[in-house]
Amino acid sequence: MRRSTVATSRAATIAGYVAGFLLLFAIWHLAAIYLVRSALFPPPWPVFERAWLLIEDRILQEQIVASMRRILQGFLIGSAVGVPIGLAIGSFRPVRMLLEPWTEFFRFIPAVAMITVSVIWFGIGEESKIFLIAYATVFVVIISTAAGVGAVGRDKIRAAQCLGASRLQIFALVALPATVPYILTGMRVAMANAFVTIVAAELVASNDGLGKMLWDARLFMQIEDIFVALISLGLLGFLTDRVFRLLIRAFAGRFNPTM
Amino acid sequence: MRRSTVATSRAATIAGYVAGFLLLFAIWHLAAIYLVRSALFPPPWPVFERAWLLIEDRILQEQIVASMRRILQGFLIGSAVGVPIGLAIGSFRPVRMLLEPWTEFFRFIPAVAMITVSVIWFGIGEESKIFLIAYATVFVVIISTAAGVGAVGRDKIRAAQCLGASRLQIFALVALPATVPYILTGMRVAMANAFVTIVAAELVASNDGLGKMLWDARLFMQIEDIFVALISLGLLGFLTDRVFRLLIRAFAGRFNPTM
Amino acid sequence: MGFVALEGVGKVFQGRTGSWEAVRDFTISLEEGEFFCLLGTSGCGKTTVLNMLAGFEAPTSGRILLDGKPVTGPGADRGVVFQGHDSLYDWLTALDNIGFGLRLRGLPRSERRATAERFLKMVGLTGQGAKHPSELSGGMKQRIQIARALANDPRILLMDEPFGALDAMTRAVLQAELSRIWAETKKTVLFITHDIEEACALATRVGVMKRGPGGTLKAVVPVDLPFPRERTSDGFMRVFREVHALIHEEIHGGH
Amino acid sequence: MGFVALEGVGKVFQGRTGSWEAVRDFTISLEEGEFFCLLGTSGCGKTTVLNMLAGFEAPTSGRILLDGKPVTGPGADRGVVFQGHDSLYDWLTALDNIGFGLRLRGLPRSERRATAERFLKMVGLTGQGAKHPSELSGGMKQRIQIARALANDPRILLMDEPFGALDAMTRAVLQAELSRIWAETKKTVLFITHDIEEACALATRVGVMKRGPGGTLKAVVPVDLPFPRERTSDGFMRVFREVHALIHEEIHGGH
Amino acid sequence: QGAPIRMTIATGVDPSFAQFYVARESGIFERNGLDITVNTGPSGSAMIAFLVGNQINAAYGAEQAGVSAHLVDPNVVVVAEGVALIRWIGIVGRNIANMDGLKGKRVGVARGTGSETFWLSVVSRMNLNPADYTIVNVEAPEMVAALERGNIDAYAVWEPWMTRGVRAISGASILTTNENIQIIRNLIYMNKGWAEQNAEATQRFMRSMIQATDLIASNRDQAVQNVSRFLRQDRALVAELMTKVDHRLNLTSDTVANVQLAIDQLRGMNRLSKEVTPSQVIWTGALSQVAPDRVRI
Ligand SMILES: Nc1ncnc2c1ncn2[C@@H]1O[C@H](COP(=O)(O)OP(=O)(O)OP(=O)(O)O)[C@@H](O)[C@H]1O
Ligand SMILES: Nc1ncnc2c1ncn2[C@@H]1O[C@H](COP(=O)(O)OP(=O)(O)OP(=O)(O)O)[C@@H](O)[C@H]1O
Ligand SMILES: [Mg+2]
Ligand SMILES: [Mg+2]
Repeated sequence: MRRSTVATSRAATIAGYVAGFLLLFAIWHLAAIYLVRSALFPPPWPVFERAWLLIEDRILQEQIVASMRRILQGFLIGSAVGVPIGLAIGSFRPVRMLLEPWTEFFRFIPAVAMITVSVIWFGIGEESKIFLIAYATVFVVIISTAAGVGAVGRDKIRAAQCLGASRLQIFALVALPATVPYILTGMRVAMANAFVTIVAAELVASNDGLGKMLWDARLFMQIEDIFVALISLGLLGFLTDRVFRLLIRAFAGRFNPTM
Repeated sequence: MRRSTVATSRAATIAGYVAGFLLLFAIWHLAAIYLVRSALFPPPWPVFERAWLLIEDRILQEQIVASMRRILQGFLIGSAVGVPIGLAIGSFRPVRMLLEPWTEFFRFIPAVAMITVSVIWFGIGEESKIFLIAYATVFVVIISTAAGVGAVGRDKIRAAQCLGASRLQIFALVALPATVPYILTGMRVAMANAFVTIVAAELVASNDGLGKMLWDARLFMQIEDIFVALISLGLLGFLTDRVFRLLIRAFAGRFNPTM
Repeated sequence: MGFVALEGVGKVFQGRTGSWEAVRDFTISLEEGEFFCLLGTSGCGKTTVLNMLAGFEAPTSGRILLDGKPVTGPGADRGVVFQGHDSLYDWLTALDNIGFGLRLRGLPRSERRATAERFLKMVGLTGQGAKHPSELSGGMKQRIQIARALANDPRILLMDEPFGALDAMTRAVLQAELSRIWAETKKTVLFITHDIEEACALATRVGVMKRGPGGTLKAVVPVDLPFPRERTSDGFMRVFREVHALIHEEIHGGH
Repeated sequence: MGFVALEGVGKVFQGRTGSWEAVRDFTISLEEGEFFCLLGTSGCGKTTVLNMLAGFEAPTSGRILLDGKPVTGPGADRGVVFQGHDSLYDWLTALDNIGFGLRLRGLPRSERRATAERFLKMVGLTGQGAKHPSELSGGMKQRIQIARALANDPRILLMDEPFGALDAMTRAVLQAELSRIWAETKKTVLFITHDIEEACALATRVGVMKRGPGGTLKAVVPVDLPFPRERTSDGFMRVFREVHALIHEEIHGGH
Repeated sequence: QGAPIRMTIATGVDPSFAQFYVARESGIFERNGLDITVNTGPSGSAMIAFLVGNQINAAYGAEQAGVSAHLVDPNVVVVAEGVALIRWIGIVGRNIANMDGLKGKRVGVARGTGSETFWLSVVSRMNLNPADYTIVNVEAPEMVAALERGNIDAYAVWEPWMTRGVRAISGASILTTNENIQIIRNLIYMNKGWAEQNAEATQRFMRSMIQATDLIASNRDQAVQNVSRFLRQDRALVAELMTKVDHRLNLTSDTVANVQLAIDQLRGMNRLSKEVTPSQVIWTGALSQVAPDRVRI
């Protein structure tokens, strides 16, 4: 319950992560050897071997770069669209009344079901994949941002009103900064959506990427490849999240994000 | 920016929703007729006709009941598991160090990629579908809950400590209630994940459900059916979210959730 | 009719646990340039009156006029010092908090800074402008709030126990400053306090409220003494005793 | 060595804007049953000292002993009344807030309720126990905090300007109550206030701090007067003047 | 020849679609003055839909998907038969000796795919009573998991799941393949409207397909190499899989019969929104322009 003392060194954190992952892999190993014993559930070692091979052939790197580019582009676009909409929904009642049916409707429609529509609009190139990822990102950011606006301290807004703030100024200078922690939490949650959706996005006419690798491996029952793709997604997500947190701490520390 | 006056009647809200949806369908109609004009993007009318037919034959209702049962079960299990884990991660540093690598790893691995694993563990029955939905729900709830714990006012925890609260009591009597708004926001976001994942879950050995309907329709290019399934998901999600909010207002109003 | 007029104002809160009549039939008229102090027991409805005049909450009965026009919402003409410190912006430094109103008006950075520094000095926090609210003590936060309201130069100042968390000396210094600013700029001031001496030293009139529920104005005592006031003078003592008696009566009438 | 001992305690904050030495070389020893009042200008480090004694923050130098054992964290033996109202639980009624400590100890609901009602009465809020903190006035919140700390019956009471937002009469009533409880239960009290009269009326010793940065204990004035104290007595006046002079000196030494 | 003509084609990822891969990897497209982007999806059939919006110019997939797409947009037509899948689909059972042993058991079928089509054919050809079997709808990758767990006793599936499943699960064996039941064909599709407007491109494309088919027949090693490079699969696996299929490029009465069968099966599943005939679905125009002798209807 005690807040971490700043003194707890970074080293301890990293040691904790390493321990956590080692434990994860140890449990996986034991599960695969003693518990599950399925031809479809390989132990970690062959998977690592396979990953190493793919890395040596520079195949894995290619897929990672292809997928990460799509994920980041979609994620950034989704966030850039979501934050102002969320702020507007949280701040202005007419906007909320008009837009909420839309957001609250579309956010329940899976990206995978939007593939066809996105191809019709954006073709089978990169655009449609990025659209799908942005689509999966935007609603989480909207809902978190709007919730954050609702949580802005009453007196903060009142004080701004008495200082002569226009609605727009309250929006930009009070609601936005006060909502930053919510926005960032929302973006962290949304980032997982972006990663999850890459698999659906690369179901469409894609010639590279981790999702594509996963689908191909499924088709050919290359169990090790499936797990290589899964673990790559998991680790990349983990790392992206860490980098995101570091950036937050470096640039938005004064907004007191609680992460 | 002004908080809604309680006086703003429910009727106005509903009118707003209806207007929002009508606008949505109007835009869809115009888009389908003038903008997109693709055989894969039908205007709303034939879709409604098809939906009516499916309702008359009681087919749509069956699929909805099947899917909703899975969604709700998975969602509730995921939330029930996620809240205590999130509280523990947010409250206890060792737990955070140990579990975070796990949650931050798995939350980036898409449910659709876990299908095979879930079948290995749970077979092809309902269990594996519910597992997938719970899986898609749990991480969002965890991350929101943990973020909420981090945001609990410092003095609230200090006061409890001085009143002699054990760690467990602070956890249950301070961190938990103070985190309720975050938990509920997390659950609302997670609910969308549950809806989105039903489509992946019903890719596994399923004989009914909206996801199944969607896959079949895709396979046979029954465009209207695809849209009926999509709109059903969207509307059901919207309604579930409204019911969830009403329940919150009725039972958890004193926790001041900001939604 | 005065510059500020509250006419039969009442406020009933609808809580989860039933309704509560916080203020009943509150009537007062303030001239422009008046310094009105409002006293009353804890929970009698002082903050509620201030909130309605500020435009934060609508009265459930009666009406509030400002310069003859009904109050419909908050505005830059009425600067507010809040009870409690939630109104400070955690993400801004003390200096930026003070200069926030000027920023809203689009003043250039350097001008903003100069004014903010001036008010920072006035509240005795020179050199601490770079701290964020979470790094300030309770009294320091309160002083930043006061500086923020003053820096914005409103026509009317609404202050809710602004000097409550301050030690006697800092308090005396700020009282003198406020009195000076008021005399120079002829602002209209509504000042809530629990300190009778403070009220008598600053006010042109002192209002005492009846205890709640249904708190209302019980009596208004004019303070016709020249500034700066000598706290040991006979006139001061007389007013002090009068106000003191009113409050004492109020408490013992109901306790 | 006393019951509570602070030995050369110092605290340096590492802020984003550099470090700030809030407290330097603070040494004091309190006997069991003592009522110690701490005075000082705003921002001199009073709350910081209290926080360290409560165990919320570790000193960066020196050590703090309680009954001979070093303080490592907060505990139920030290009840705290916080400056500000953030420590109240928004989701509980006033009554449940007061009874929170008892609930932690597993007392049955009826007993809890009876005790909470007793303390609610003590702070003059009978009948308002069903309100939530958001429905209370500033002074009412502060009183709930006091009642909560007292209801938990700690050995040591740490109070940070507990009567700051209260009107004179409510304040006097609570002062008398606190004094009575202290005399009956022989609690050890550390009491932060800005009101010299209040300090002289309640304390067995009054400590005055130097202004910051590096706030430290400047002088300790023993108050050897019988209870209840006559505020117009010669002894009281003498102590009052002594403390007043100390504080006055402190301010004008640096201003 | 001027600048190469740009085209986008799409299909699934298995060796049965070899012409697309070979034509690209061996430079046949280039030599014919085409600049082709080959897109792939999880199955050839899934990509046929993209012909509807002219997102792609040619696709390669199964008959049922083609007919379904034609129902939505009559411009989607078969231009040639590309491959006959000789021993591509089969039934794998666990601890079951032969087809008679399958009676009363649970059979995994991937509904709406070749797996289901095949099962329906098995039922009709072997005169089985559908009531004797419990059909469980499962996707291919999960069939193996389900068989392993004992959720099902057998499954109807295509390669490589047949071979791999038998290798992975002890006691599993192939009960029958499609060789003596029904030859499945994958067809090449184009958007007729587009093809007529872009006659030159269509001719070059059809010519490329013929050359690729010839290369597969004449130089098996190079074809295997091209396919394995495109699919990033090991050569042995590709070589083994390619023995189970027979690439060709023509339109014959077999093609017509298979399309008719697909139409009948769709009607049986209540998935035929309106009546069509094979002659509407098959368009001989593209192939007859470059190789009239290959059109034998
Ligand atoms: N939002 C609210 N909902 C319900 N009751 C409220 C609300 N705000 C205030 N009250 C009640 O109204 C009464 C007056 O409150 P107010 O804050 O105006 O008192 P005050 O005079 O400012 O007291 P203090 O000196 O303690 O700040 C109190 O009894 C309080 O409980
Ligand atoms: N978390 C912190 N980070 C940095 N500086 C701090 C922090 N907390 C307090 N300070 C600084 O330490 C000094 C002492 O603060 P403290 O709160 O102890 O004062 P105080 O004596 O209680 O004042 P007041 O009477 O106004 O409440 C102040 O200058 C303040 O800015
Ligand atoms: Mg008040
Ligand atoms: Mg303090």
